[in-house]
Amino acid sequence: MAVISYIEAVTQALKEEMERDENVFVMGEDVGKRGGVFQATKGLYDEFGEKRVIDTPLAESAIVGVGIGAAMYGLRPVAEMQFADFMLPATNQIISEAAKTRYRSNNDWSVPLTIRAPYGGGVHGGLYHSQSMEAIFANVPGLKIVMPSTPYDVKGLLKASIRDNDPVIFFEHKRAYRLIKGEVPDEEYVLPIGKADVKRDGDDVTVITYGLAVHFALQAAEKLAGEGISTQILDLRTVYPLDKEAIIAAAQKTGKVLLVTEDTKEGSVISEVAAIIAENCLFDLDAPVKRLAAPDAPAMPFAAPLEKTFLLNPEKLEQAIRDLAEF
Amino acid sequence: MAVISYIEAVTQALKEEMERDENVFVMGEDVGKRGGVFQATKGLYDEFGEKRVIDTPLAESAIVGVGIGAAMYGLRPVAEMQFADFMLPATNQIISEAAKTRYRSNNDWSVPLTIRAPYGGGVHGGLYHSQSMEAIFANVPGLKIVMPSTPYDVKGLLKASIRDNDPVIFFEHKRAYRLIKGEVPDEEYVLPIGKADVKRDGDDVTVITYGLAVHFALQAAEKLAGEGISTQILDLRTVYPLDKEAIIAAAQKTGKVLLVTEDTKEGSVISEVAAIIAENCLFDLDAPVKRLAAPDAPAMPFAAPLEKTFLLNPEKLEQAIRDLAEF
Amino acid sequence: MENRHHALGFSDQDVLKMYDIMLTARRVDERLWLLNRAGKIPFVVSCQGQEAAQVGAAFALNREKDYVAPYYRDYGFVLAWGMTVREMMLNNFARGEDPNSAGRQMPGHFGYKKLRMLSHSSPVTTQNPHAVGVALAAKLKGDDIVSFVTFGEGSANQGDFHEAANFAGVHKLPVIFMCENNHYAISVGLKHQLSCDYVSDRAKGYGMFGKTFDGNDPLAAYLAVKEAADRAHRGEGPSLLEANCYRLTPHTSDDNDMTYRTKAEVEEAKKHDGVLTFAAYLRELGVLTPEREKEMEERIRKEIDEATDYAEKAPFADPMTVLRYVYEEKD
Amino acid sequence: MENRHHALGFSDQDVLKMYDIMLTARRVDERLWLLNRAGKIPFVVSCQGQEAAQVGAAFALNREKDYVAPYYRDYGFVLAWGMTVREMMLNNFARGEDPNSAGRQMPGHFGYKKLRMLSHSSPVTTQNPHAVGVALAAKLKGDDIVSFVTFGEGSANQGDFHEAANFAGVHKLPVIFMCENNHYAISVGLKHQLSCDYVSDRAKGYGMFGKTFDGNDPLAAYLAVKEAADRAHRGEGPSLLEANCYRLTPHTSDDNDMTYRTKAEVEEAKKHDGVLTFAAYLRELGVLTPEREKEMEERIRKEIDEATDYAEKAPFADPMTVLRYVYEEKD
Ligand SMILES: Cc1ncc(C[n+]2csc(CCOP(=O)(O)OP(=O)(O)O)c2C)c(N)n1
Ligand SMILES: Cc1ncc(C[n+]2csc(CCOP(=O)(O)OP(=O)(O)O)c2C)c(N)n1
Ligand SMILES: [Mg+2]
Ligand SMILES: [Mg+2]
Repeated sequence: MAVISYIEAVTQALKEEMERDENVFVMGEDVGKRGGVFQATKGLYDEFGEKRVIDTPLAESAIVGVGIGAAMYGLRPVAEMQFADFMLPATNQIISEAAKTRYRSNNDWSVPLTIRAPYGGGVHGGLYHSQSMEAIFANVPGLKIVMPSTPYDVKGLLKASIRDNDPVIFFEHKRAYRLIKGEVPDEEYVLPIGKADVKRDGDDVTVITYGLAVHFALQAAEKLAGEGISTQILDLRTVYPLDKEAIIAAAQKTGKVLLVTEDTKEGSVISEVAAIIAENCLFDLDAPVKRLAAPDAPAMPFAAPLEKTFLLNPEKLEQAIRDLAEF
Repeated sequence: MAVISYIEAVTQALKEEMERDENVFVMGEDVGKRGGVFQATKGLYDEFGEKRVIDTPLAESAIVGVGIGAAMYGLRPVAEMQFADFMLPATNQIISEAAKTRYRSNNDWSVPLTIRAPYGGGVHGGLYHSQSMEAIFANVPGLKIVMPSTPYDVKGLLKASIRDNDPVIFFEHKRAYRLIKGEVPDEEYVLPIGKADVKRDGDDVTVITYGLAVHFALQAAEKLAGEGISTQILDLRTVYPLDKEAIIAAAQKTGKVLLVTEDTKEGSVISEVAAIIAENCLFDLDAPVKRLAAPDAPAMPFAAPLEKTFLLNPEKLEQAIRDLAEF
Repeated sequence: MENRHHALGFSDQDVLKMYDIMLTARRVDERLWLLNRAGKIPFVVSCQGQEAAQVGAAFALNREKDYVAPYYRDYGFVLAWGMTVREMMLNNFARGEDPNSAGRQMPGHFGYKKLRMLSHSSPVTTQNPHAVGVALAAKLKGDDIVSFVTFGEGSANQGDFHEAANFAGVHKLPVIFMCENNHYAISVGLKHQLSCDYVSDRAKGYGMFGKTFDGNDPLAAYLAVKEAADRAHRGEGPSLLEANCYRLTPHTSDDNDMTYRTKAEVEEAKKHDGVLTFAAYLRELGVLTPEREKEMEERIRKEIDEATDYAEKAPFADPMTVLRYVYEEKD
Repeated sequence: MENRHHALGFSDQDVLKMYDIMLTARRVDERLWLLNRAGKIPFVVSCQGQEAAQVGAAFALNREKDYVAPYYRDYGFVLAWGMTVREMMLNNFARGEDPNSAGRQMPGHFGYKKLRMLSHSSPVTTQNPHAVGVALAAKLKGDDIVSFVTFGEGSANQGDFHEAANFAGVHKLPVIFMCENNHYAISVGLKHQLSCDYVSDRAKGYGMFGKTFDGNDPLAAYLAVKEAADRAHRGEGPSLLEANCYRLTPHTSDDNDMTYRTKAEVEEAKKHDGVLTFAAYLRELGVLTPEREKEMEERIRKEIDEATDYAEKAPFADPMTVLRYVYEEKD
């Protein structure tokens, strides 16, 4: 098993899928010669040429809309949104078109499109290069939203997304790109979309989260283990539609649940997790469900100390887990 | 007190605010001579002329974006989205711009813009003239989302929205336009944004909902009263940011809560209501929180029997309340 | 009168077929309004006034290979493209057998994979980038096809129009954008929609071929679309065409057009109605004889009667199907 | 050499002031890169290569009344508009005293109500409809002003560009759209962004006045913007102007431009750098003497030194302010 970074997992998945299936192609702003502003598509232009690694005009609605058309024709486009924050001009194409084409055509047409988008804070990106956008889309039947936390999950789930016959939004945490490294098998593998994953087993408190916060939770859990607090960590991986069974099982196991998101709190995807627990686990709970999230303010400021205040960190998780354990 | 329809309440509020403040103006598709496709702006063109009742090109992003500019100049635009379903091309202007201008300018600039949008099903509108769009926006700090159920609330809250110094999305239930009638005072009044309202008092089961479903709940409650089941009904009125205090109080009062939305279930605004209850009322509940919503499918079909299957109705609410009461 | 169709390489048989389809579209449309007024179908959206442009366009394309993304008024186009009158009636009655959406969508929201017809939705102009995507994909695969898309002049003011046109221009894709300018976007007339003289004035900004033609003349439509298609096949990229038409009916059965235009204006436009003027042309040349005309009208009426009857009796989809096809269903 | 500025009604003093601001913008920009490389500020976005167009444009507007929506490269413009070097440095150090956003936004995201400068965000082109809204509002109130907005040529491909331009055209609003065409949208060159020869080719599609000018020449910029402003005041509606410039630096401090263009290309462009060519013009005419030049450079350096010093020492906003100004705060 090789140890690679989160962004290398993205690049490898793209490369391998393009080698495997000539119908897969990549399009977006600066994905060509430049290899993407984060270098996620690095090397693809050289290997596959400008026909399959397409620099588009600066127009997100067209990137998604053209991707939809190409997907209806039978290809498997992977459209990059340069930053998740900038996918909003494409909202109509995503929600009205990509998500509804199969349904509205009574299964006649389908849209096997993958939309990749770097999201998340902690990179001095200011208000518009730091946001979590999943909640905007996590109420749209017909879409799948994948948000992996490790290189292993990135690679296996991006491949699954590309092979999926329905539109998938694949959010990549941009702070994790180079920060997070991990093992991936040498042989090819694909992971199932829609399945959460227990990243750590434990008996006292359950943390349910996704993305970079999974790593914060792992660090906090490690620390708390020394204090005798045993933490279970469920990584949602797919935030829409949610893996209800796994959520219910994880909540029931410890009876104390901390839900964590980097997004602002009200209306976030962990609200739905809380609702599922409230509907299904009332008599299994030993403490009220707790949510840890960003403040309900538009987005994190650019100035470093303000950004820091806005962001999650392992200490905030540690404290919240401890509080629950002591409840 | 006069009895007027839901849509008349819209028209009256617009007219009175335009008479009161010359900075208020109306813009949108077909709002002029045609008086709007639903006739919500009927008569305004004749009274205020084409300068203050502006037919725009067919371009929602411009309607909102131009509205933002006019609001920054100091006016109070009321922008109509012809159907809520068609506000998606304006998502970027709503979320990135209107909602964030005050915050990003550190309180230097503000956007006193009202966006009106008819939403909701039951009018044979098919997939794209029937949707509930609030969940897409109900996670965006800086926005307020108002969804009134009665002519009284419509009038008082639309006036409040127009006078508000921040952007407000004002969703009007299009099936309620002519179906729902109610009393409004002859004298001028304004209602507070952000406050839920108890529409019926009761001790056994609490229903928390908004929009047309409030009326379904009232009908169901009336019927169940005959069976000795006493139902409390909380009308959220503002679905973002939510009135947490009122929600907690309503849940605590009966210990049995039914949450109802016409929207599809996963990721809807009632998920956030469930989360608030899960965080705050664990020890007050006598039954798990229940949610009643549309199926997790893209939107309601056009064909009458399929539309009916998709929609809520008083009978579905009645059954759900009874089940909870008997829990 | 000059014989214009022979000059274009059309036989008399060809133009009779063209007229036949235009007339069928018109008669279907008229029937839909009757059915609506009789309470049998809840909604009508009309093609009246745009048939000539639609049918002429279809004749200029390869109906075995090309991909099309017609919009909700394109009854004439989809008929010429292979949709049957029965299928149209099933669509308007929203029955389970409707091949476009099984009654899920409103009438006129076409989509038929068998015919390489993309699925259309209600938010306007979203189909434009789709058509560009089809062309991009075909280019990538080396398939020599044309991708054809239509939309109204009001819709030409949506951002998606611009983004799609520019994308097609940059990649020199074989796309034909045909704007059916019927002078109204619901109640809003040209003056409040557009500030240019012609929608096709926008072609230059996308480095593409642009042309406005008489939308009441199917031969003008044919000529323009043929020129655009030839350019596309030669690798000369996309075209922006504009059919100058007029919407003869209210916007839909929910509209009252007398709140924003006059009867006199509509009456004047009716004088130029392509169905009438093309018939006059064919009569003048002796191509459309009274006997042929009678045969045609009777055959069409019979076809519409039967289709209506069939559709009215056909069942709705099972209500429980509302849960189906949200995602792919594996076996 | 011909004296072009007298012909335009400018005194020598005027053009020296113009040059002074261009040079200040350039020197500020250069300092920012040094500060970035020294690890003192995390991010730079540059105006280099666009100062001439920016400053020339500002001189053609009414700096007491007009409304402006400059984009992130407009250091030359905002300086000419009244923002101080100190304020710019506070902005780049993201300090609490920054009048643009108190450090909430990235540098170059301008906004200053006192100067009638709209608040700018990162998603490109959203400012275009805002500028149109300002013009609409002014027209409604009967205020005789011009609304001026800038954006890159890549951004001219966003839907918002189109929708805003058409809206302004239909309502004949006093808006000036000035595209600063610097030949790149990050790594993507003109050929992959646009299929027209000039961005101003799009003007016709919005029924507006269009003109492309030499973006390295502040007098050409002045002339074009003046013409557009005069038209706007006369009620002749909006204009689409295009400044033909070149981006002399990488896109931002996060970019490596050598992955997509050559040093030779950049060196060639530097020969046409407006700061150098305008200086040469002024020297040739004897307006810019060696003494004046020395005085200018020294004064500017001192001003930048002091501003840097001030900004570096200034505090960040209190971290708890992240919760403030989400909504209006009523006392
Ligand atoms: C994005 C969007 N906004 C609004 C509507 C409502 N609407 C339906 S048709 C129409 C007018 C369309 O005018 P045009 O494009 O000229 O086409 P026409 O109906 O005249 O053929 C409008 C405003 C819509 N369908 N989609
Ligand atoms: C909607 C949106 N998409 C993507 C980006 C990322 N981005 C920032 S600047 C830029 C290129 C802009 O090019 P251009 O408009 O030519 O302006 P320039 O930077 O060259 O002055 C891109 C793609 C963005 N800011 N907004
Ligand atoms: Mg039209
Ligand atoms: Mg550029």
